[in-house]
Amino acid sequence: MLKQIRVHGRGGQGAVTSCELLAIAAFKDGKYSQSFPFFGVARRGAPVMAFTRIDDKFIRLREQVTKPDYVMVLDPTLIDVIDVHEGITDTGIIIVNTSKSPSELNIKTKAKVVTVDITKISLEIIGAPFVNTPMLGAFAKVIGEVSLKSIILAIEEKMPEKIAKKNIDAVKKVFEVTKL
Amino acid sequence: MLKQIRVHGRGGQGAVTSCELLAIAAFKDGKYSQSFPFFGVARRGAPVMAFTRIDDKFIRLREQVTKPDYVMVLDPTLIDVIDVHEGITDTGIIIVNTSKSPSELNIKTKAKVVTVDITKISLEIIGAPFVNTPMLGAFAKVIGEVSLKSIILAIEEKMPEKIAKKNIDAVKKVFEVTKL
Amino acid sequence: MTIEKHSPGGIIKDVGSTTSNKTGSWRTFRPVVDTDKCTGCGTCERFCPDGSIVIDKKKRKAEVDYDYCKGCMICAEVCPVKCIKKEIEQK
Amino acid sequence: MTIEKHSPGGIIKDVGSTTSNKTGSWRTFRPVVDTDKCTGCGTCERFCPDGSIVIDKKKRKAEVDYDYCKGCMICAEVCPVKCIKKEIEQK
Amino acid sequence: MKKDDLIAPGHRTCAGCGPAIATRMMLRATGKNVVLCHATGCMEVTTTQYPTTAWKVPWIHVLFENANSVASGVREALDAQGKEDVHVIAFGGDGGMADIGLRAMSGLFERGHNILVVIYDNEAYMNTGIQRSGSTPWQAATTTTPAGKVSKGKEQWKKDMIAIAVAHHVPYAATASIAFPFDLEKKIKKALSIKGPKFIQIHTPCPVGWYYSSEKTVEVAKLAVDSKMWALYEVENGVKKLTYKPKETPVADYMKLQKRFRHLSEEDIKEYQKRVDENFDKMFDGRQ
Amino acid sequence: MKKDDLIAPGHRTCAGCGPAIATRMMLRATGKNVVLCHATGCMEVTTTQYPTTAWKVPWIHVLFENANSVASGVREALDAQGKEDVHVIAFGGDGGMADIGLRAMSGLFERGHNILVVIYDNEAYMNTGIQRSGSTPWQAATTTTPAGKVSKGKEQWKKDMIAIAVAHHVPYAATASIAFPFDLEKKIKKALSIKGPKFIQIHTPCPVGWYYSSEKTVEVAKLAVDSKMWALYEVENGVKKLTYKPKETPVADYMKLQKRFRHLSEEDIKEYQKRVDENFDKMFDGRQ
Amino acid sequence: MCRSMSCKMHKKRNRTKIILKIRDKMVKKNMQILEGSRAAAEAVVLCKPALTVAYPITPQTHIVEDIAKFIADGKLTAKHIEVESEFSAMSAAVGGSAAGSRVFTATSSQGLALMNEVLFAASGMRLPIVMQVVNRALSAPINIWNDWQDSISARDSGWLQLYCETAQEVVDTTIQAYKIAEDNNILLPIMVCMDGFFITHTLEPVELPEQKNVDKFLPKYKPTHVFLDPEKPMTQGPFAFPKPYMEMRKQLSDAVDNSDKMIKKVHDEYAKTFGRKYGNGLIDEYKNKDKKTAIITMGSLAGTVREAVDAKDDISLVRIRSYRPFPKKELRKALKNADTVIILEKNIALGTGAGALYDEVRSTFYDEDGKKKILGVVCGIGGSEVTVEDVKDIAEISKKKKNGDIWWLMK
Amino acid sequence: MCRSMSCKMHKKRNRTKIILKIRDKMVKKNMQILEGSRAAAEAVVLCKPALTVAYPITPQTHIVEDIAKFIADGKLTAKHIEVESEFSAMSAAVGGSAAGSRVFTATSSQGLALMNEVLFAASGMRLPIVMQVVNRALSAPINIWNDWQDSISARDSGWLQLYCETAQEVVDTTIQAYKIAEDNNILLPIMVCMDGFFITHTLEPVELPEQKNVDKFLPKYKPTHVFLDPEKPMTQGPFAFPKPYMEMRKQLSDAVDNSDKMIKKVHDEYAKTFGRKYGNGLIDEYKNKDKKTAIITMGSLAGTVREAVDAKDDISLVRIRSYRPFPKKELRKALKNADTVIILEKNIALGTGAGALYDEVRSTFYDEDGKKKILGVVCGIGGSEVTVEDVKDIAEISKKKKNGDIWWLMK
Ligand SMILES: Cc1ncc(C[n+]2csc(CCOP(=O)(O)OP(=O)(O)O)c2C)c(N)n1
Ligand SMILES: Cc1ncc(C[n+]2csc(CCOP(=O)(O)OP(=O)(O)O)c2C)c(N)n1
Ligand code: SF4
Ligand code: SF4
Ligand code: SF4
Ligand code: SF4
Ligand code: SF4
Ligand code: SF4
Ligand SMILES: [Mg+2]
Ligand SMILES: [Mg+2]
Repeated sequence: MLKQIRVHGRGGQGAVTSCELLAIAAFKDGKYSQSFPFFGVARRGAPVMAFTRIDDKFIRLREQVTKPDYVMVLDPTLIDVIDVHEGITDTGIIIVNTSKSPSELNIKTKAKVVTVDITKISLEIIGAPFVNTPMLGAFAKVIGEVSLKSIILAIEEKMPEKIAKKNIDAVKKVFEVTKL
Repeated sequence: MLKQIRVHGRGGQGAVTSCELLAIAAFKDGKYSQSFPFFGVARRGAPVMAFTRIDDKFIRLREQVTKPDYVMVLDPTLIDVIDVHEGITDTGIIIVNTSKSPSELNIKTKAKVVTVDITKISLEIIGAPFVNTPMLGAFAKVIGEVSLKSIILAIEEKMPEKIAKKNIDAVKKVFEVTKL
Repeated sequence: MTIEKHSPGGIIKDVGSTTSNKTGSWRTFRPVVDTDKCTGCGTCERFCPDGSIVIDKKKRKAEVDYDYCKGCMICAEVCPVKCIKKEIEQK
Repeated sequence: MTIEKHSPGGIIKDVGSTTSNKTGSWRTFRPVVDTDKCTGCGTCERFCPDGSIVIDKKKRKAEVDYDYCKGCMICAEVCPVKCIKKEIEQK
Repeated sequence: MKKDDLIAPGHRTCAGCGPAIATRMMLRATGKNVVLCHATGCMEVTTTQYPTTAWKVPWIHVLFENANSVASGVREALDAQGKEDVHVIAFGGDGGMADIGLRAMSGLFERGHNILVVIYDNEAYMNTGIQRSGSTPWQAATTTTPAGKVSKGKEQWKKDMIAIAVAHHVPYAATASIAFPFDLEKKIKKALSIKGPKFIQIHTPCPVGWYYSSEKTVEVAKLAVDSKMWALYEVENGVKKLTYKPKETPVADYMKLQKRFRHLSEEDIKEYQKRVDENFDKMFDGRQ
Repeated sequence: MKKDDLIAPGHRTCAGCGPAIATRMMLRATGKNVVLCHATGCMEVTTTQYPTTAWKVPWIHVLFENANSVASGVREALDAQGKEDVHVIAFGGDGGMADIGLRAMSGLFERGHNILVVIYDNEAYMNTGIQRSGSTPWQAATTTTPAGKVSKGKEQWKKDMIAIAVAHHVPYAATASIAFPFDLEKKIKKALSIKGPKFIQIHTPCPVGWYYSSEKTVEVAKLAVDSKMWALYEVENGVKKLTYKPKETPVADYMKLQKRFRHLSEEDIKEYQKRVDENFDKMFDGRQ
Repeated sequence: MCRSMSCKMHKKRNRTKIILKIRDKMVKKNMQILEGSRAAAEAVVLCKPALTVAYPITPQTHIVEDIAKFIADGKLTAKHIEVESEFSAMSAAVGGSAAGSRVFTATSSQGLALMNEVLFAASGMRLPIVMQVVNRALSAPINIWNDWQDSISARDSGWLQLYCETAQEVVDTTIQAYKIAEDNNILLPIMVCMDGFFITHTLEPVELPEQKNVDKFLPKYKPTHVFLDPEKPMTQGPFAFPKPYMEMRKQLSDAVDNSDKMIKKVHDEYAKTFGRKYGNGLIDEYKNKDKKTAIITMGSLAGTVREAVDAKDDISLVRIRSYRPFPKKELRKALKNADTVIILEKNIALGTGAGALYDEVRSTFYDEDGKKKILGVVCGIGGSEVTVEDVKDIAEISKKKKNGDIWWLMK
Repeated sequence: MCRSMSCKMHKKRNRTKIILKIRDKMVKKNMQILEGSRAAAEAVVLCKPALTVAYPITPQTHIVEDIAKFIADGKLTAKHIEVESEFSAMSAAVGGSAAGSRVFTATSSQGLALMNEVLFAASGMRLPIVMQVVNRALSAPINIWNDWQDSISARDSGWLQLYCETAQEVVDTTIQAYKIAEDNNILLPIMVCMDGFFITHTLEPVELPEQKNVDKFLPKYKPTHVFLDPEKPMTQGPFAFPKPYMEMRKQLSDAVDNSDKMIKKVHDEYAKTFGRKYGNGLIDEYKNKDKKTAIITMGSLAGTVREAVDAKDDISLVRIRSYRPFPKKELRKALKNADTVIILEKNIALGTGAGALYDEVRSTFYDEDGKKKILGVVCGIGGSEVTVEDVKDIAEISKKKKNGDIWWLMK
């Protein structure tokens, strides 16, 4: 069945890469997938979005995702700036990179909100606050549409070895610590 | 009735001006007229043509003159190069600037051929071999579609005074000496 | 569906109207002026790409306009007395 | 009405084919070389815009190709021994 | 909020944008009595997203390559209306002005319109994502001159626009840098005081395209000047004059801040230093 | 009929055409191993009227303004085919090359293609009937810069294309004249021996556009050089060198042959002489 | 045709003839024989643009040379820019118009093709620029003669396009064009199209309206819309997101479509003031009552068709004067009774098998009752002549053709 | 719709589904998830051009950046020119092609508009250049998003235009394009059009054919026509007088019109070799048997329409793949049974009241028996979204519309 994912980040934070890796991983899981950025003109620092669709058959839809099943938020400061939950299905899940707990976040939605402090993990393992890839560990854990194995494969395929390794470690760690 | 005139010359010899003056003169005579060059790309020295049409009503035709009633040839050397009589009506008239007599010219046509040594007159009166305007004197004389008076008016209108004067003198002289 | 009536050719008469776009939200770092140290020299003001610093003429102190400051931290770098601190933006 | 079949894009394979266009007919003046005086120096050949002078290598004399000579009379002007005469073209 | 700036905040340039700094400085020098004709590029796209605009001076953008000819039309129209006192500036990036817009600029110079041409030079096509321009320095990596197995970044030396302007015998041409605001503003003012076509090229580092972190913009700009990668000078009626004597810091200091040069080896940089020195010496061979 | 010329007679240039002389001289120097990329203009229109062509070397015309970029494509394609030895020449009039074609030429120079750019300079748009070009000399009358009640011919000085080429730091740039065939051919050969972009501008009087009688073409060309209206020099790697020392004949001698200058008074010509002298001195200020 | 001198029809015709002759005389008084280009340039002088911009190209050159001369002689007081390319010509025109001046430019063929990108910008920016377009074929191969490919291929650009039959119409249309373009409900650029050589290089009788009457008809330009002015700063030419972009395109599209009314209105007004009219301003019919075969064409070719119509009882002419906006409504009305419609056009919409008008005309009649035979003839390409005989032949040939047939007039 | 599991139809469908699933698995094996731009660039590598030329413009940039990178990394051995403008891009492509090399370039929007004059020259000179055109709206106002105005407005240029629905189709069509273009009976340049962002910036599954198979399908380029070569001098791009000019235009026109057969042939051959096809190569029908309402569209919007067709029993899709040549014959056949035809198009033929396809489609059916209701919808201008819901709505709305109605999908 068609699943739609939206990722919020800031220009330069790699939201597009999150979505791309997710699409590649889903494909490796034997599904069809698609990924694209919000077609904007945002400069570094400005809020941006990217999307992934996953389905059993070739995806012909090309409209923006307005009713996501899942949302990932790479930067918690965005929550005050935009409605990250906009259009999400009631049964949806929102994963936020933050040290806060879901209840501390002011997200008005019936969807489930999950938080995990990915920045901390990234700083520890990667040595820099690159959260876009590690975030996928949380996705694999709480949403499961895409397997951890495939995510790791996708990362290996797309990144230079050294960087891949650190990112995979971070993904694994995030997978480990994230809980519904 | 529609009358069509073709003038042959060489690039730089002013065939276009002949036709223009003729059209202006005819208009002054109370007729409608039109004049245009052969739409070519000829460089100085190359054979060129220009046309005039004269009629009682506004001329809507814009095709080239292929069946002229009258032809004027500014440069006798052209006769060996092109068929100056091409398409001329059997009752037509061809005026050639040359010192030769019509019979000496090798023009195969039923039309009447008239010759007059305009170059000589021009050299005498204008002081240069400008024959395009003086040629109109011959036209007025043997063809008469356009009055000498109007030709003179047209020249006065279009040329700086000094040059006009000499040209008018030449036109008159040519008018005088030309005969059918 | 109603079409908004735009001025022909899309002319914008409301000049300087990007102020409706609060780029302060882009900030990940926050420049904080230590007003004690600040000499009001205006260097930071001069170099700020976003026109987000005003020198209070009376107090002779720099003031950051957080509505627009994008947190590039150029001001901190250029301040001759190094009185602008880089903080992580918290909201 | 039959349409001629042109090579696609109007490519001309027959190079140098303007020779079919005898520009000699444009001439009002005719350069005539005084072969007695001509030294065969080749100056006229060099400056002729129309490549209408050949220096006969054996005779060491300039020869005008009247098929193409347009009668500009540059050759006459540049000839160091002034051995080219300007005549009025008569046909 | 700043009230006296002629460009409002809220525009969408990246944090730390060099061209944005240049624009503010330029407008400080021009005052209000000016019409700006702007080429497509970063500064244009980020400042006017309908229905908002950052500009407080009359401003027009038509296309990428024609700011100079639009300015020519504006200039003559204003003159026809008796508004000779209004300044007209053709403004754009290195791509829009020095590459695709060069014919139009040359035409403007040749015709001698009373226009100031200003290039903000961030040394690549930034608006479209960091592609090479003629103004990109030798061996800098861009997305279209990537450092790869068989290549080392851009193969050609930076296009010498000031020389090209001078070759048009404009009465005034100058370089400037955002790191030297007084010099910059003085040059703009001086240019505007001269009648005829004049030219100023401002070096404006771009954190995103040159890959350095945003707070370094002014430092990078200053190092460019001090390392002689970018000389500050002016040419008035053909007479060249350095307006700042560089400190001659090694180009390596400048380069190491920016990832666009990181593929260069020590060896490469040594060679680079040599060429920069030679180039500078040739430009200012005692005939300032 | 001449068999060894690489341009055949029978083409349709006017009698006494300067550009036609330049073309013959140029081809004598290039030899057969060349591809010519020609801009629209007199020499193009008169030499190729389908189905005939005067050319005996591979020759292409595309448009008016793009001979330089067509040449860029031809060059790289030939190189890709391993034909590095074939010369590529971008050829055209002052209008097609120095005005409307300038962006393309600048691009060619900047990218550094191994191409020789040759302008035949007849100082106006002749093919369309003698309109002003950037290359038209100061105060010359053309149909678009007529001498009239409120005007005295072209207002601007002649565009300095060699300076513009040199500003692009091409390895070789030179001027030439049809009155100096050996100098001309030597420069073409020299240029072709150098790898990279090079530039030659040939002064080619036009009897029709300059209004003098056809046999004077070479004389007019020579007077231009001797009166310093057109200096013969070359710039190799930035070093300027006069290749012919002008006789310093008065510009009046040059001008009086041509009707395009006939509206100028004695006074005007005196002023003209002054500017020409100054200009020459500035160009060759002992640093040849 | 009736030859009897007592025939009523005949008498009426004769009377009309006489009346026409008298009117003719009166009209002729103010006429002069002018080259089409000169007439075009004189019209520009009458319109008093503050800025003229040009780049030469055959066969437009005489127009801009004349203008340069007029300015040099002080006959026209305008700033004049001799640009270095047509791209800059149109760009400078855009700049001048945006700065609040009345501007003029002219081009042809390659020049128009080169301006292409700027054309779209000019209309998108809603600038009332008037440009005389001298129609000429497009390269390659290079050819300097007349066909309509240049302006036809710019038909999407948002410029109004009016095609003229005579030098006189060029004069009248140029003056009308400014009035149409500058109307605050229109604010669109206009091309005044004329056939290269056939119009530009032909001397024919033209009446130039008097300056004072033109001044009344087309007052001094005082834009009431916003323009570049330091007193009232504004931003022009912004970046637009999908929603406002599409809305502005819709506004533009509506402005172009609805300009037909203004074209007619200005045309009528002009007719009242100056006594000359061209059909209803959008289309121009000739002997088009009860004729079963109608010929649609544009430009100076219409003159040739008129001759053929006079010579042949069974055909009529419907000349399209306003090609953009395309006069679908008018065509439907004018061709209600036609059985056969022949489209004579000097352009090719490559890849559709026909000229551009062909599909547009056929679409126009798609949902009309009753089937017409609509035929397309591609003719006059690259300066090929179309003679009166040709037109008569085409009319004959059309009888044997079946609906939809297209052929080329090749000679 | 039948829901019974024993229904024969259903069984058959299920069987097909299973077969499809198996085929699907096999196909998917060689697939990868690629950005559309990357896929486009990979296709170029497979075609082995000797010369690539480019100038960046959003949203084409990723393609040329990828190519630059491939060359820098030695993956593609080609000369690459980073020109200073699109005018030069196309000019250099013309030069390279005329010199006998296979060339590639890509552009979008303003870039295509800027090349305009050269486009006509390239086709007139009969040069088999392949260009990927990333469709984007045209200024003014400036807008970087997708619509088709850029390539639609170049429809007269003599270039073949193939519009792609997916990244996969871009790959396949690019390879086909060279084969079509270089055929000695065609020798025409081709635009491979793809929707900006929707295709270029979307990652989706793509199968890249193997190099060795492509090499077989599209052998190394060895032009057998004449090209610039000092060994065999020739003249290219001469001046032509009316008669030969018109004849060459006719030849060009015929070549464009007749290229439909070659497009189909190459498409079929490709299908045989690589197992993928797109309708018959000219048009691509979806569930278009016995449907009374058909939607005509192009490009990636077809995907959206497919979704709507699946959701709504009463509509079908006819996608135009080859817009130039325009497939009149195919459309007539495919829409024989349609009562209503809705044209969804992302462009405006300003001054006709509709998009460009509208008049062309209506003209196509002008002389068919039986009246269809043909409606025009202008949508997706400047990146405005067209959703599945929108398409369904349009189908509903169409029922209430009368023949010839045109409306804009504004939101
Ligand atoms: C004719 C045309 N080609 C390409 C583009 C795409 N484009 C827009 S801005 C730009 C680059 C601008 O570079 P530059 O002028 O240096 O300004 P910057 O973005 O670096 O500030 C490009 C290539 C365009 N708008 N128009
Ligand atoms: C885009 C474009 N604009 C204008 C023209 C018309 N045109 C053809 S040749 C020419 C002038 C050529 O001048 P130049 O390059 O100096 O060569 P010349 O004719 O003087 O030899 C012009 C304006 C054209 N062909 N294309
Ligand atoms: S630069 Fe530093 S000292 Fe100067 S005004 Fe700014 S904060 Fe104060
Ligand atoms: S951080 Fe940057 S944007 Fe903010 S005030 Fe400082 S200089 Fe300005
Ligand atoms: S220039 Fe004179 S001497 Fe020399 S070859 Fe010619 S004719 Fe003979
Ligand atoms: S007259 Fe002119 S064309 Fe004839 S040979 Fe002499 S130089 Fe050549
Ligand atoms: S990319 Fe560079 S030039 Fe463009 S807005 Fe960002 S910082 Fe400024
Ligand atoms: S006009 Fe001048 S340049 Fe052109 S062919 Fe004639 S003489 Fe030669
Ligand atoms: Mg830049
Ligand atoms: Mg010239």
